[in-house]
Amino acid sequence: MSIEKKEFRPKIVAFCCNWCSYAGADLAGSSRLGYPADVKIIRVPCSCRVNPMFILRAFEKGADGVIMCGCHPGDCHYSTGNFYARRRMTLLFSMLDYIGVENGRTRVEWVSAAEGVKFSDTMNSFVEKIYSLGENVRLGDLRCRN
Amino acid sequence: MQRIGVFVCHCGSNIAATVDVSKVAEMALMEPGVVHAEDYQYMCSEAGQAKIADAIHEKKLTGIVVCSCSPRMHEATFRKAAERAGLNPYMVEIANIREHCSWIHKDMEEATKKAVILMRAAVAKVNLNTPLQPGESRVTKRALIIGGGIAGIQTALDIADAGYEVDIVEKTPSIGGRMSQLDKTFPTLDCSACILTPKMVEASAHEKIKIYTYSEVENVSGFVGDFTVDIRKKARSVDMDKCTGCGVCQEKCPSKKAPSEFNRGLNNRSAIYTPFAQAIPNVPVIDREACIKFKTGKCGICSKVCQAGAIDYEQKDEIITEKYGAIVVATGFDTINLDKYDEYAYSQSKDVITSLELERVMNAAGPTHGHLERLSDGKAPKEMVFIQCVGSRCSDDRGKPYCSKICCMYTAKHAMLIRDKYPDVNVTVFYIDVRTPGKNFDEFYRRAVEQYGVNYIKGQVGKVIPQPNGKLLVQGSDLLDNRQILKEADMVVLATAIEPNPDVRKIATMLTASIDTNNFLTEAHAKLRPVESPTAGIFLSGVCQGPKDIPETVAQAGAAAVKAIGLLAKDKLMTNPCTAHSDELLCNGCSTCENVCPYGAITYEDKEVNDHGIREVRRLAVVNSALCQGCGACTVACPSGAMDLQGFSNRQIIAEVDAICR
Amino acid sequence: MSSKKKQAELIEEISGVNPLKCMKCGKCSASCPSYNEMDIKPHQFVSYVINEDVESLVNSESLWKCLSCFACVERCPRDVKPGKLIDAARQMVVRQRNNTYLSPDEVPELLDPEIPQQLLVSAYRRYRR
Amino acid sequence: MQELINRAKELLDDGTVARVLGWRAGDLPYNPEPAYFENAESLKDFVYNGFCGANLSKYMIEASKLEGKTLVCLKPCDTYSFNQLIKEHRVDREKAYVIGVGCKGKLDIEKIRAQGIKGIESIEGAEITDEAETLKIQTIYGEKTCAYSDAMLERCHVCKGKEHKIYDEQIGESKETKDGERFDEVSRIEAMAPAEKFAFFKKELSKCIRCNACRNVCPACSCRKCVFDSNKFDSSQKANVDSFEEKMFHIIRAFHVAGRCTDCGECSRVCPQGIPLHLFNRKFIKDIDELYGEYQAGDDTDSKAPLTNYTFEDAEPSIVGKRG
Amino acid sequence: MKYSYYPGCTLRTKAKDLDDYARASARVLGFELEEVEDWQCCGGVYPLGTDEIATKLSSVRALNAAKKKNQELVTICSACHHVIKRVNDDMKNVEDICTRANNYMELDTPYKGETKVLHYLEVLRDRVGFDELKKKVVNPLKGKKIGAYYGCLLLRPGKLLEFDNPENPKIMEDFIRAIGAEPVIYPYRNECCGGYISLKEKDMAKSMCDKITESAEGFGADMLITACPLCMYNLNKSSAREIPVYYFTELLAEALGVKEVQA
Repeated sequence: MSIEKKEFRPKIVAFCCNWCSYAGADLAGSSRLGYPADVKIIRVPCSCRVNPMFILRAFEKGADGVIMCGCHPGDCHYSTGNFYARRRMTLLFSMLDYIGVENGRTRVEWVSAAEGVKFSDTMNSFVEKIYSLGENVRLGDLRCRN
Repeated sequence: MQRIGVFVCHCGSNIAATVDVSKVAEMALMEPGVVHAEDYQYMCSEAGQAKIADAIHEKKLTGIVVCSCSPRMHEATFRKAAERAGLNPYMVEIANIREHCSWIHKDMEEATKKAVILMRAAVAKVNLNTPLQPGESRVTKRALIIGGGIAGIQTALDIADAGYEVDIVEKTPSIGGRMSQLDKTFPTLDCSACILTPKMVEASAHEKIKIYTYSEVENVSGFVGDFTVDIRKKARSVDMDKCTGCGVCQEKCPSKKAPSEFNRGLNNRSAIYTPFAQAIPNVPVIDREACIKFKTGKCGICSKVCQAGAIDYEQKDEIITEKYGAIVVATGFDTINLDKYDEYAYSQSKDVITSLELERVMNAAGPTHGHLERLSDGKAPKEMVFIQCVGSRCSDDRGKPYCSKICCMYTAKHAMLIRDKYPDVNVTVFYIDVRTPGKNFDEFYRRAVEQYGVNYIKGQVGKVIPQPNGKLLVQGSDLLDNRQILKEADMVVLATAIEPNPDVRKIATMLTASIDTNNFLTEAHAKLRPVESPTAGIFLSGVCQGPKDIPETVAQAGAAAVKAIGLLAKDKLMTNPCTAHSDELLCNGCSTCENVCPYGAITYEDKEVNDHGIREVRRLAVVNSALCQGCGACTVACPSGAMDLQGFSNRQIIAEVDAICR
Repeated sequence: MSSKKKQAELIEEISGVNPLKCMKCGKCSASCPSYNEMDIKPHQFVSYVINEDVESLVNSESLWKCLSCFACVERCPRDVKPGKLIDAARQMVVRQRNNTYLSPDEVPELLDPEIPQQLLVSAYRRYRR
Repeated sequence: MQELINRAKELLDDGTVARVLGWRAGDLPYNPEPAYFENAESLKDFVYNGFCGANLSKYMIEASKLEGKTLVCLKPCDTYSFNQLIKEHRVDREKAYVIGVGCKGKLDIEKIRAQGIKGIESIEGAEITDEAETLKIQTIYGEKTCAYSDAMLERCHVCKGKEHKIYDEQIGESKETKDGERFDEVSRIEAMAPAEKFAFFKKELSKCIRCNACRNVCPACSCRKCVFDSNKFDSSQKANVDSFEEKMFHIIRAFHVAGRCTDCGECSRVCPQGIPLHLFNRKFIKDIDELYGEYQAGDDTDSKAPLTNYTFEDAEPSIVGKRG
Repeated sequence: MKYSYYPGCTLRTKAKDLDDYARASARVLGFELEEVEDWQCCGGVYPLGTDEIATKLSSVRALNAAKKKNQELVTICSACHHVIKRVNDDMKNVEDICTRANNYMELDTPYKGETKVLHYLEVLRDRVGFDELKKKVVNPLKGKKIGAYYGCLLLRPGKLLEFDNPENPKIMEDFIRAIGAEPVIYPYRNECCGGYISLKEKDMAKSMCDKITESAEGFGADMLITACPLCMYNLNKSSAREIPVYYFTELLAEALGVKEVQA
């Protein structure tokens, strides 16, 4: 039996703030609230540590979706980090949308340490979205030279 | 090149049941830099830690990856183990293959694949780790307690008894909190005041405790061990030192129309007042909104009658700045606003009251002097209906999604006390579930039913219908008998949901303590660190962390005190070495990073640099690592990439990204 | 998928109600003005859907006694909206079986000179396809 | 121009400035280039005309390190960049003597060529003092004409205004050249379907030869060492032509200057491949204006930049998907 | 001020009074009701299934007509108000319904819930203002004790209609005060009269109406006012009690001194 077409399994990178959503993911885990294995989490001290370069890098290396999770606005462990992150990501996502990259591939969600359910729901819906979008062709393809 | 050892934990079957741990170890050996890999049942056990130590010695490891549970669980354990074996603790990284993998995936192959990727990411990161040295910071040996209720008082007493100074900041004119408003307490029916007032007195007399009443925390800066706090002492208009607490001013005050906060607005108080007779300090305050002198300039009777000359209309708010090593939040709760529950006729009928109001009605010092009577006409009720879960367990935006936890018990208490004191009064309780976990709690509830004949009906009330004759028609359902009930009552008591004190969000923001969607402060770990905030140096006491009754509050207050004492007992603290650092050769001196730093940790200096032979003086960013908390905001703001974060460097994170997307 | 299950899912879809959110507090039944006329009580609707017994639900008298007054919807603390389930069940009856609770023949005898148009219009919409 | 030269001579002579930063005539009538003039005599090569599009602010970074003051000629739009550089502590205000020079729109030789005018020998009407609406161009094929505004750079059609934001003195009149809307082009792209947008940018970006002209000319790209040249981000293969930056260079560059870019348009002007690079920067400016309130980088030297600022009520990133 | 106006089927026929008084009063109060051209009946019941589209289209047409004129859409009948406001909410917030409805309608520009729907009472409260109304009253209805009967359709679902507090409304009471009478607050004023079932379940309707009128009389009301022709019919027909029931617009016209002009 030969496999003609490989099943699409997306690569999804999730940047999670150590103080909220990373703990939220832990809570989702200990509560056994599943979400697809396609999601891989990278721990950062704060959403404001997430450089747009990291997100572009992930796409360039073949990620099909990138999600960033931080503390709810006003609840940042460092007071203001997520406010800066919010502006940075808004502008970055808008730019990606502008150059024709599907907006659904990027997302920001605020998930607190207590929101294991929200974490799992968020990941499930994000993964579902990425499946519906299929493989990320455009971002990986956006280069100067063909 | 690093020499990395990878250790894969089975966590019994927690990991091993869904992740092929030996496969993960096997794959690890194929990663660059990895010279050793093994799996073991419990890596966190002594034997497991010994394996790590042995490997460090035998294989001359320079870096460690432990594939195990969340770093929030055992990162510290493994770092200490590595340190004991002579490795810099910051050369250890954790791949979270339990919470983020084995526990949420069912398919072994899939989970194993993911575990391998997580391991790779950790290895890629460790390849770029560098040894880090934590700095030291001092500890101010004084604690601040925000909130002077039973939680705050107990925590303060416990810390003070251990020999440390404690300040209590209380917003209202007296300490005592909600507990001072209660009449009796379950499940023993002690008089609340009788057990609380001795503690209040003890706190006020304690030489290590300073109490700021009628005061609020205005600003908090600094960090664990070294917080600087501004406290606003609101103008009391009464000199604390001169006042003898004789009470004449309150008697003579002609303005007696202000609703009494202490009696939940059921009766009025004078404009100059102490909230209740046993108030501590026993010094009144002038409510400037209600005071005739402040409103019209005329009056001044209190000043005239005060023998001690303590009245001071000119008094102003005062800001006090103090240093603290630890802060305990004990801000307590209030009942929710019932504006959105008009079907219960709370705003339409005076005879529909909340349970906390009933406490005041039952209390000898309350508006009815302890007589159970209707507030509309003063008549003794014959039929009382209690409605449970008013605003609790609501997933809509009218109420709270959680169980308020205390209502089932205090309703049983109320029902029992009423039946005991007024045997001719019928008591009916509409409930959804009766929840009585706790020592002697269910027995207590059963006594209400069996011994006192309280009528419990399973089913919620749909509407309370005031009748022209002044009675209240309660329309409820009896789910067990499958019938709709129309019951005529004289009084209806609503077991109103409790919520954290609305001010707590502001306080949490000042403290950078995390708070959940219901405004309860989040604990560092739901099970293992229940009285600590994830923010170091902040501790939680009482209902600010979640609904609880008095015994639980007191227990938690003691626990919070012990945690605070543990911190105050240290002379020095190790600081987090994961701080920002600027590369002098790349820094433009543009000040962008300075603008986003929440700690003022970045300053600029003119420094001479040697840039590949060019010597020149440049304006450069300098990070004060004692102030830097390591958020990383500056690293992204920096256009040139000069600013980087130790432990979470650009290259480390990119290496993780690459490993995941490989 | 069994047809029973399909029916239950259909009713969830038409109504947009998730019956699993119900905590069985009975506030709907406590609020219902038609309670005494109903054979299946408002708080029981969710159980019928959960137990996939849509058959009993669509045959129940309650469908025609519900006033669509939304008292249960307004007061439900769990956002379950039992009234919408009844509406959905009624829809299933009028849609699937072309079964009508109101036939044109019986209308004349029900009429009186003051009846507002909207009553007839709404009765038709509620009771007939 | 002569007034400018005379004044420069004066200032050099009385020692107020040690050098003059301006433009020198090039080998062709339309390619003057930025240059330092150390003495009165050398000013004979000084030129200021419609082809002096180059923004001299960035040169002041190096000039700030030199001994003595530098006289710098800044057009109204250049002063925004200069202000921004002051704000970022990249230039020393004390080391600059700013002459705000008049501008009546700068010319784009490509636009002239696009009209079929080749073999250019000389151009008349490009002088800054000249009120002529028409350029007279002598070519090897004879005299050709071209309306001044038809030969203007795109950026001049959406000119930010003829006011100098910072100067020590002003010489020459400026003229309003704005006859278009700054964000029209961006809006047009925003309205495209995703595939269309993608095709558009892919086509444009595929022309890039990574010559770095855009980066070199950009006054906001003033980093001592560009992240693309350091090893701070890339953990591997620098030499790989296919590497990260290759693909993302222009997006990252635009992001790095977001909130700092004054929209001077130099990037597009200098691109040898004619890539409309300003469309990236202007998209960020449009978003910033719409989401966080109007902001013009370089308008002043002390306001908070949009990316180092926030409000509690800021839009959520999901707004991008919502507004479609 | 001009509003688009959706009278609805009953106001064109059986409840002509409600309509006439409303228009006459509007003129006095300085606003104009422009009837939506070719309006179609709203159906009287909000389409129950979430998957129903066709039955929502008549509302969408009226809403779109108002949008084109850039006017707010005013309704008087409680049922029309309920149906149109809820359909409008669907068009605004339920993507699926919006897309499908627009597919049916084939409009030049899709309708996305842009129109604001106002009940006549809301116009009085939010646009005219009860204080302003009070000033225009020439025959204050002094001494009249009036019970407001809201019923169910005006108020619920409260979150969606955003008309008033569904459990303790006050807009009609404020209205009663504005026209110089005394409002009587009684607990059954937001309970359903059973209007929808009054065709077939006469006994049920009677028992419900009796509860309402008994309660209102018990608290001292001399009369009831309503905004709903169905409630009006039902309370008159089904209740054993004699308490008179009026459209609120009739009392409004009376207070403004334009009742006789109409009649």
